[in-house]
Amino acid sequence: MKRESNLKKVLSAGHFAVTAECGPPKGADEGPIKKKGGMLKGYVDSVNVTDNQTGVVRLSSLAACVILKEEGIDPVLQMVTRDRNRIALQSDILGASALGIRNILCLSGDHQSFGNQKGAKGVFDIDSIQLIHTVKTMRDEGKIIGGEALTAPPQLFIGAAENPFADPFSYRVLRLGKKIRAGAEFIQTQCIYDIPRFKEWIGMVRDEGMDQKVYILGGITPLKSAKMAEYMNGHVAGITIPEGIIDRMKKVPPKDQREEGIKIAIETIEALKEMKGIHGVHIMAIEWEEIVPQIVEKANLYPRPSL
Amino acid sequence: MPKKYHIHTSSVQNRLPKIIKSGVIAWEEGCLKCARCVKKECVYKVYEKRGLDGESMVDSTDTMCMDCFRCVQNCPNRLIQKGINPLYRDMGDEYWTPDIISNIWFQAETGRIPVSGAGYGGPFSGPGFDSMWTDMSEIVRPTRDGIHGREYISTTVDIGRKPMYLEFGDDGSLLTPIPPLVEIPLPVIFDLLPFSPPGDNIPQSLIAGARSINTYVIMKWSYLKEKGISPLQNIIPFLDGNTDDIEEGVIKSIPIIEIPDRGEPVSVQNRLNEINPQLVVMIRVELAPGIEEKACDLTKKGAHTLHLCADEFGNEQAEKPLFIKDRVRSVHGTLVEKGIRDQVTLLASGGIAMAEHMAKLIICGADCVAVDIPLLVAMECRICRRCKEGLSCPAKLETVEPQWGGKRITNLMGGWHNQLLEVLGAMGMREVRRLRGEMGRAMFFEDLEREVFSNLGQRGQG
Amino acid sequence: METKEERQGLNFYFFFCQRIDKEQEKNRRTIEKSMGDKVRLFPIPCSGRIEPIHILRALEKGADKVYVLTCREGLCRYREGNLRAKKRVSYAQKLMEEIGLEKERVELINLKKENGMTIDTLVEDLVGKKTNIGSSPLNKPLL
Amino acid sequence: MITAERKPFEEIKEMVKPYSKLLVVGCGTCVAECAAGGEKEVALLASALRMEARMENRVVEIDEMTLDRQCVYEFIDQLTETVDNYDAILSLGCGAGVQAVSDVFPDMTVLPALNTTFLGETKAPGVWMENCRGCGDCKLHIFGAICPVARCAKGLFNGPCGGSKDKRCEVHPDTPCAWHMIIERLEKKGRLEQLNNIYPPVDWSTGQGKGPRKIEREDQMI
Amino acid sequence: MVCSEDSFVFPKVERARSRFKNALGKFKIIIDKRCNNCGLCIELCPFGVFKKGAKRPKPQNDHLCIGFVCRKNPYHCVDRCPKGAISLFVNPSFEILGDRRWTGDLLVSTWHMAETGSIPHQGLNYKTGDSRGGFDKLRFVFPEKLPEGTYNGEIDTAIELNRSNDGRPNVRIPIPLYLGGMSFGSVSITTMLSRVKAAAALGTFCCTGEGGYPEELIPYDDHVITQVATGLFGVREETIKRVRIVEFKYAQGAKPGLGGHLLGDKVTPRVARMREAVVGSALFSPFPFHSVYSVEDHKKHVDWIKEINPRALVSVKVSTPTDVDMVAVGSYYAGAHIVHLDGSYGGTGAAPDIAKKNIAMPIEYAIPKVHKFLIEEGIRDRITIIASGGIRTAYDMAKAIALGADGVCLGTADLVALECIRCHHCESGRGCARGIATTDPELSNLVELKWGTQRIINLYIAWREQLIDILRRLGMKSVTELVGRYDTLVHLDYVKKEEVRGEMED
Repeated sequence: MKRESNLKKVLSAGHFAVTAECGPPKGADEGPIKKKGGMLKGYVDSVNVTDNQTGVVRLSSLAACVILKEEGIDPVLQMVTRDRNRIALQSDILGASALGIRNILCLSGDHQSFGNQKGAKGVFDIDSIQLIHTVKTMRDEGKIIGGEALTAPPQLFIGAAENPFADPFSYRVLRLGKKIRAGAEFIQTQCIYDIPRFKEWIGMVRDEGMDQKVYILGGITPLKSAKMAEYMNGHVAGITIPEGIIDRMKKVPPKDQREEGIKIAIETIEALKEMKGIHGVHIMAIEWEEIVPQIVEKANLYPRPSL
Repeated sequence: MPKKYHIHTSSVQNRLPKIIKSGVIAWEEGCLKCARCVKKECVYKVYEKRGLDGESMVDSTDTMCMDCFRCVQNCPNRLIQKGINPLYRDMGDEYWTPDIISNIWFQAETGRIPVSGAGYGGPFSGPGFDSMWTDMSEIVRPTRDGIHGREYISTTVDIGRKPMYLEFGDDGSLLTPIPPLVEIPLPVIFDLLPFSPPGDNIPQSLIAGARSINTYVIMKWSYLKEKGISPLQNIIPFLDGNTDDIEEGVIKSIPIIEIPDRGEPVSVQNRLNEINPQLVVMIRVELAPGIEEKACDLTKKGAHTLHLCADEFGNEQAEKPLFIKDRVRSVHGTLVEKGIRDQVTLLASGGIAMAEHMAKLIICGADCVAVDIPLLVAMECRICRRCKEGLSCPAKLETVEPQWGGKRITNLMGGWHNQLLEVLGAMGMREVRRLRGEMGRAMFFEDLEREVFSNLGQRGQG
Repeated sequence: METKEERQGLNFYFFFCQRIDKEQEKNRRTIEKSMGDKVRLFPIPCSGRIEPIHILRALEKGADKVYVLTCREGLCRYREGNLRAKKRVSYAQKLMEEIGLEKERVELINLKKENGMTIDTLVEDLVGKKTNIGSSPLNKPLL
Repeated sequence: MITAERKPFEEIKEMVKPYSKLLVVGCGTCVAECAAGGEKEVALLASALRMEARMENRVVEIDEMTLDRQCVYEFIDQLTETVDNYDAILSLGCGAGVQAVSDVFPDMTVLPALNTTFLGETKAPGVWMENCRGCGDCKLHIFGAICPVARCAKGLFNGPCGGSKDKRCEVHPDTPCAWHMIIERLEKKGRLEQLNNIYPPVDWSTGQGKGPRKIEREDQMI
Repeated sequence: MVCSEDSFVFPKVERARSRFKNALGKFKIIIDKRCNNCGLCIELCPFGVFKKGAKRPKPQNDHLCIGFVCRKNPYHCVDRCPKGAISLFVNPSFEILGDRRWTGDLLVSTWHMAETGSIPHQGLNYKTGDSRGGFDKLRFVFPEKLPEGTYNGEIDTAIELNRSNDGRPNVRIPIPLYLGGMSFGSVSITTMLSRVKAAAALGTFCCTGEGGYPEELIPYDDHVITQVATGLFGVREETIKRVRIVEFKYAQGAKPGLGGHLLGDKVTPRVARMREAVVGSALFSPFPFHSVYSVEDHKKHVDWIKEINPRALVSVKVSTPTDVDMVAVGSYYAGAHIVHLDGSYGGTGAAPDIAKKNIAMPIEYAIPKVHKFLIEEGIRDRITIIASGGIRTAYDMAKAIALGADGVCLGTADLVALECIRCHHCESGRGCARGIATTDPELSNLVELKWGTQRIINLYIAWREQLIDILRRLGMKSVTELVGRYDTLVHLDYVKKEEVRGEMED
């Protein structure tokens, strides 16, 4: 059974891609995934499944991807290096490919101390860039770490995450280059609220010609409330929300804040569409997946191309 | 070869941690515990032996540091400093200075004379005994050879009345009655203590010390009687009560006794001598202005020995008291003038703290001295005089073992003996008897100052 | 709350910087006369010389309450001796709590006034102060 | 230097309860510097244990001793003469010290009073910081002498992770981000390109995971 | 003759910092963690107190700090530190330093002079101690205005040691001081060599003390005084022949009338060889000379030396008994060139405390007694008086000369230059903890020869500067003019400040 990644097809065809994120349940229950898949189907090009995000134990990403695939959705398997050593990681990569999963997003993962298993031993046998390179070597050269040959290589469209807002700012682009060189083909960025800073970053990316080498999907997280904005700004690693956005949310009465959040998201998408070097958006509506279709529609990204 | 008088000394451990001049203040915070830590390099191993005495809460760094400052100067983080040890600073008083106390401690512990390097560090001169210097001679008959021969220098003195001349009968028989005389090998006897914690251990220690060096200790008869102390070997009973309190048997058994200066002391003396003609009687006289007259009077009346007492600080009883050395000098001078000095023995006491005080007082005219407080200090007394106020003794003197105390006193006297020999040796003298009243062999501050400094600033002097 | 008499039944240990009272040797006597062995006074070259072990030893030896008296902050001859004393006292308190002794059994008094106070009045004031602590469990007879 | 912290008193108390004659043994080397197991800490712990026992109506005999080093036989040997007088030894050495003492006296009960924590540097008085994991394959020359293994929460070799904020680690906001420091330092030296290479997966076999490591030097043996 | 008098050039001062990490001074500086290492303090301080540090500057030379008076200066670091991180306070350990004779101030200022060769600037009293008598109560009175026609040229500090016109060589030393005897065995060879080398560099002399003439000294023969003392340890014909001055030691101020005693522990193989004795057995120098019971015997000794070494001058070192004046006259008639009076408050080696304090008179009394008596005898011009025993400062030296000495002899001051702290425990434990008066090799390695030499040179160069200043203010052109000038001195007990005409030195 040979199937290509839908996301790859959309991107390589030059379309402005739309992906969304989906968190698996904290239980052995396929229902919620199917439900979320159902909501997103048709509105996005692929759905990205988190791997025990923030170190909280959830249904495995690989299993959830298989369920989504059965629902006819092109899943993106997130894989973090926090929980498994290189043996388990490589084995899961092979398994995912065999199960027909065609996209992988390589991450190091949130530190275990943020989750509900604080006493867990962080594995971090290899890091995210090493993982990207491992997947690429397995796929393109048919070799695992150490050079042993595979009987059949995995087929995967390789993604990586990037935070344009993190410190040290000047190094971010260099690190992106490293990820590209390691084998990343698409990049999901951290949620974008600070458009000027993002522009600055993409400008640097363009200067390095990196936008020619990799597909970049801008991260979008619609804000539900001013409170959420404040919390994210203060407590979520790697996220900064400019004062202006927080103020804008605060000025709106609480019952209308969701609406305002959606508005901001759409405005952001509009801005991204105009930016050279941006190839799509990745919508991370945390536990608010039902809103994704509305955003996609309002941003005039519906319907999705069918290739 | 004459028999040597030798005080056998040996090191006698302190019971309590020593109290020294300064303590160490070493912060631990920031200490690097470096491999070549200045604390490990300490020549005196102060830090290696560090400990806290749970009883007195005295840190051993305050008992062993010798002030070399190497740790202060080499600690890379400058964490070590020095501070005055309050226990040291607060010892004694203006007269009985901490320096004197620790000097006595040293002698009592080791039996050696205090020796130090790097010259003298004290004041140019001072009141009291510090305003005179003893003499020496560049060229003298050898008084000693090495360290042993000097013990042939005699430190023996006699207590008692001496006849001015002897009369012989035609048949060559001695007509002059020979008055009683007691010989002591060191010109020191132990006096009544001005203060002391209660109990019998301290008196027992004094007795042990006196016996060991073959001198005498003066003790109140009332005490001796109450405790039934017997025999009275090396003890001089002081008749603090009535003369009748003492039994004839006792009077007959002892060589020497002291009586207070009350009423007609010489007649008391005579009464006692009726019972025991061989008994030396000392009359305890308080020093005061005009005492010269009394001394002459008593001597003329036939007193054997006058014990001239000053207070704890060497002062006589007066509004503007004269210091002991000056009053004794004057008493001696008056007796010499009257031509009766040699008839009587002068014993002086009060404020004698160091060996040099003994020598200087003898130069000023005493035949012999009596010590008191240094004997307590030998047993680790700090001269806080808390016992006087009924407070507990910080040195727990009441618990000393008499045997230990006796040895400490012996050590101290051994040190004094040796120092007396040093002084006599420097002058080329072979007998302490000859030092008595030798004021020409002393230099007095007032004389020298006047002679040398009073005419500075004037032209044409040189 | 116990009476003054009961308070005076307690054993007090005082460690104090010698700079507080230059006449400590003289002044302490008044209080020692009235309290006898119930109060024990230990002058130290600088309050920064106090170590947690001093405090523990004092408690082991039978102190019901240990006071550490330091000069006013900013007046330490060694500049930070009293600050260090403060930290050491609180470290000792931590240890005491671990053992199960009330940390109130040791108290640091940082004198507010200039130096030159008399130790007897200081001690008297502190002994007279109301406390909740009774006799130290370490002083109870072994069962 | 090896750092350690004293175990909670409660734990020590329970540990030593069965023994009535105890020798508390400190170590004058690493754990003395980090104020966990030197002479002073030995005295404090011994005093505390005595008092605690007294409060529970027990009488224990506790002696104190501090060795120059507790992980070397020659120093441990100082205990040989007296060790039989005790029911147990409470060691204030690091894990290595505790085991070394126990190896020398296999019949003696040796109890650990410290939690050995890490290899580190004395940052300031009272502050010790881990900066080495003893991985057995030092790569500090690549990373501007800042170890990503020990000092990055995720041990990234191709960092930074993107979670740091104000140069601080996302995991411990009071800890500087090691990767931030690496980049800054190399940038200052104009050697940032050193990081361009993708650092391949590390060979951890030089580190833990293969049982106790051992160094043998023929030339040093007698 | 090594020092050709007229062309003598004084050695250069070279900085010789304390050999310890933390030099001791009156003040202490701490930089706390507020410091941002801006380095302003390093730039500001003209005394070089601060040194660059990785985290923050190090106040490593806070012994050079001038203390609180600096507040008025524009470069006051404490006030100008932008972070307020610098604190200045009195060195708390300072109160433990020193004693009544050598106060903390005197020790620290002597160290300062030995380090820098210049007069201390830290507000230290470098002139007098706290003994409340003698030199410490004597003050110079300077004319308020120098008389007209005052000499304006180079002031001469040299003195002649042979004034007898007996045909023996003239020995001129460019400063009126030489260094007294400290025997090999009582001090380390490094200490001994430092002193001898410094003496050579300064064109003056250093005495061997009684303990032999180590061969390391041979290159400096022309600057060595060899000592003949009662034990005759290490005295040989060849050592007498080597030198320009031979000293007979009858007594020493610190232990007048007492013999010497070298503890068995200090009699190492080298010491034993030098003294022709047995290793480990205590050595006694008797008192007195067992061959001298009269002035005639004494003369025989002097003649004996003169016979063996026809070019040598003879010095007679005596202590200060009541009849010190007679002793001096006797020495002159016995043929001595120099009478060396050693007062009771000096001394470097170990001595019984009773002797140091009580036996014989302080040098302040002895000098004028001898000076006057020799004048009365009409022989003052034919003998040189050297005074020692408690001379601690350049001012003491000048006062001794004004009281009647020609020059002075020093010991303790040199040791203090080598950072002796006067703990007085020369004999305790392994010997001098600071490595000066010890034969323990580990301890004596604490002193380096080059450093030691320079420190002593620096100290006496600074003294000479002070002496020149005193002479200039008195309107004198040579130190020889100061001898016996009682009119330049007053004693605080006998003078009312308001009656003083001229300027009394503080």
